[in-house]
Amino acid sequence: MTFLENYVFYVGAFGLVLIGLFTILVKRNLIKAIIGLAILDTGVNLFLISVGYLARGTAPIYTRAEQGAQPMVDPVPQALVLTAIVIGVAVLALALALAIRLYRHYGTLDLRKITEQRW
Amino acid sequence: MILIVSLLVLLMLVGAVAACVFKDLLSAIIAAALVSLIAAVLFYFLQAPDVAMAEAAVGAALTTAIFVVAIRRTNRYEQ
Amino acid sequence: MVNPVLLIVVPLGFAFLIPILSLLSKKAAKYIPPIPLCFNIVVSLLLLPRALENPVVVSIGGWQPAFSINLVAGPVGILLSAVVAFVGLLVSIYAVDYIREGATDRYHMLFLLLLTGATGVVLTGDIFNLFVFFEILCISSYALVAYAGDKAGIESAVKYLIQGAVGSSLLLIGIGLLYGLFGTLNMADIAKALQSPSSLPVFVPMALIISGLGVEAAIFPLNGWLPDAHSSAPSPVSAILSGIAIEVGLYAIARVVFTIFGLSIDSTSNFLMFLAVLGILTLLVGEMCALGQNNIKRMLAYSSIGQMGLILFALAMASSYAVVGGLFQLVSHTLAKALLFLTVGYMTYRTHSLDVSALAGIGKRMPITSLAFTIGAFSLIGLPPFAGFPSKLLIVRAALATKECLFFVLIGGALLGTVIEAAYFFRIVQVLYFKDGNTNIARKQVPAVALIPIVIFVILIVGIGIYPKFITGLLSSAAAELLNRVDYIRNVLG
Amino acid sequence: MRKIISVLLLSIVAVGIYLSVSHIPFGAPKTKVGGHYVEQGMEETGAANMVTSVVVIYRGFDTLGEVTVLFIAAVGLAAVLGIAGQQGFPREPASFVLRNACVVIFPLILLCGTYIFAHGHLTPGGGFQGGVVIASAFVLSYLGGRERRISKRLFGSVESLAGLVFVTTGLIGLAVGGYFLSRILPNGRPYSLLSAGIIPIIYIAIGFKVGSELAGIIDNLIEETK
Repeated sequence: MTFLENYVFYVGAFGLVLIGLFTILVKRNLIKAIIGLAILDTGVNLFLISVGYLARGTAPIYTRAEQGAQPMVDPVPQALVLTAIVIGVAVLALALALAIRLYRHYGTLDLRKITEQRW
Repeated sequence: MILIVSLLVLLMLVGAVAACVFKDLLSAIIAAALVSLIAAVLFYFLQAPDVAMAEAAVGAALTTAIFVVAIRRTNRYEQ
Repeated sequence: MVNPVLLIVVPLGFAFLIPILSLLSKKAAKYIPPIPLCFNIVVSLLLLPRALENPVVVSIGGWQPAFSINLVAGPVGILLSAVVAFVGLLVSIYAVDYIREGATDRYHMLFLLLLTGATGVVLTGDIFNLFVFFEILCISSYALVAYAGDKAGIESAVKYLIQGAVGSSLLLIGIGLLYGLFGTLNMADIAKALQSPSSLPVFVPMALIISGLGVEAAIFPLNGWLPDAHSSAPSPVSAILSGIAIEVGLYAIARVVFTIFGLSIDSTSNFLMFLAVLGILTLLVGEMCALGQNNIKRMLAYSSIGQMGLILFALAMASSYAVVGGLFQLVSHTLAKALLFLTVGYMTYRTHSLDVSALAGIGKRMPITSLAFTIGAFSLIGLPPFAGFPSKLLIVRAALATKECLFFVLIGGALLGTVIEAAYFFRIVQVLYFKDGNTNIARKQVPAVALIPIVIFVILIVGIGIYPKFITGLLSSAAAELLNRVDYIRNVLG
Repeated sequence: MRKIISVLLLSIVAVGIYLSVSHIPFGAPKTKVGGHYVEQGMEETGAANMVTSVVVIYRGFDTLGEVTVLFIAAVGLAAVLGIAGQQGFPREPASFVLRNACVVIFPLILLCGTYIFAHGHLTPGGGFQGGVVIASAFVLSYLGGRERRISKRLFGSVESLAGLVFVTTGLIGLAVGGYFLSRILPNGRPYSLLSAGIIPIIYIAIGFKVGSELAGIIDNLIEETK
């Protein structure tokens, strides 16, 4: 049980990271690879937030009511993740635009069939 | 509490695997949206309401919308 | 009251201004980028005397360094930001005439933002801020590669984007691990808290960060995107990508390795040895592939990979002598490769083909451009009166001075690479001058706006080659700053 | 073959990460900077939401960079898709019910988005979240009134002006306080709407910028869906 308590968020986060990376490495369809990218981003964000968590902490927002002796979780990773989410959606939008354009040129999204450029 | 979280994490990972294996891209996108949505709930459990809000709005809604637009302009099925 | 933050913020402001200005006039956009870049050169020169004495450290928002983002404008930062602004200025002047198709204002915005990102990476003293500026640099390069919208451009942009995005995610995981271990994001603060770089929990984030940055810096197994992207982008973009973007990636690796993790050749040489071997491997792979190419831009792109390997090798030797050589090579490669891409841009524009054989006889038709190309190529090979000679000489001497068997072997590999480089560049020069080709190419020079930057690059390459002391002073203080971790921590944290 | 290599590679990554992560105990207090922000942040910035004060004040430069990334994506997307920047062509209208429902809901969602970014320093939420909500209102308006298009000129101008407001605020801080983005306005009374110095200004700028950029991105993607 303690293992679960200590690691469940890390397992979730890195599970997503690994599944995302696997999708990007193995799938040959471009949209699939971009979905993998989205999953990878989510995993990284979940990891960053888990790093900042404090056991029995509260959200880092002061309210008029007295806080009591409760500590607050670290606000820095949350700020970083807000930045990372927006960067992620920016990359995703650009990637999908490229996919649409690629489809217009080649009529397929299968990366194996798109081999104009070679080593 | 910990059991609920573990269950959610499990569901999220299943969703991610589903997003990886589905041949129908529309289903894969919905599975990816599910992953984002559960991640938003997990952010809330981790005392990060700001991030939960952003993830729910961006990951679950906006990203899904752009994906759907993109597959509508390309191809729905993975060959 | 000159503040390094102006170097980043002013180009950014101008980039935001372009959409409004282009509502007034469609033509205005192309004259905008040179203005902030000129400004950047002036600011860099004004900051230089202060930076040489002591790095200028400014924080954003006015808190103590560890509690807010800070910029560190030391000799390295100023040197590289000046190089970025200078090369950017010349390329943007060239682009005024070259870029004509499509929505040109978007091209100029992205171009300016790419340079802003590069300047930010060079100046920042905060690891997450480095990630953000790195993303600015990368995302604008993805968009610029695809800018022309042709088949090859889109395809290479897709490859570049996927690999680059995976690299950035790895970088972000590394940053997250570092934050978890040390509770801070300021590079100096992490460096202060980090005692032994070889222990395993620290090694993992280091490996992740280096492989993340290595994608952009085109280190050997991670460089599959580079030849496609650099060869199918429009020529001014190739010049900037080859001349600035990958160098900035390499600088970021050096900063992370030397400053944050404090690797030095005596304590934990294993990893640096590994990087040195990787560098030579990159060099040999790049040069071998370049030799077999018939597409001239692709050949230049592979040659960039080779040069990056050489610089990585020099930096990995980690002696002050070698790092001076590496930085010198970085500067001379930037000048030469930007020059080569700019000249090739107009040559291929005239011949309508990227094939080497199509260039036959161009030497008589476009004498100045061909001469400039030849000078750039000779500089890259490392022939005496040009800038590439003193830099390669420094690297060779530094390798011999280490008295390590491994480095002797590796420098042999580097010399072999140079021989291969000479082989393919001489082949092109021979095609240019001594082959009769298609005579229906108009006997027309490049337009004056494009000729000015080309001539300035030539003057600089020859000038530095004849009188290397012109920049070696600055380079040696830059190398000292890069290697001296204790001073960096003291300067930032006070 | 490809799968086997990938699995091997990923297992190496997984083991490495496990070794490092096991030194980062979950839920233990471990941060240096974060603690300082939590203790001093309220006094120093006047914002009740610490995430906001970190995003806008302590790490405001990151935020400027992030807004720039989104700007690049919007510009790059238009460049990649080769969109000329004129008004799009009209398309077939949606059904009566959908159309009128959207007309009613559209301003409400805009209001909600505005609330979120105006109260960013007091409650969860802020410029990005509010901006995304505003953008989602435009997604809805595409569903409802398909013939309606946003004016690209107007949105482009809003985007640039919001970016310029951010940069100018920072530069005024540099001129007055000696640091980029230094606090040029008083912190004010805690927990009130007009407090926390420059945070509301910057968050409003970010809200408009993110909203117009994301709406522009969606507009460009939907264009010519024939």
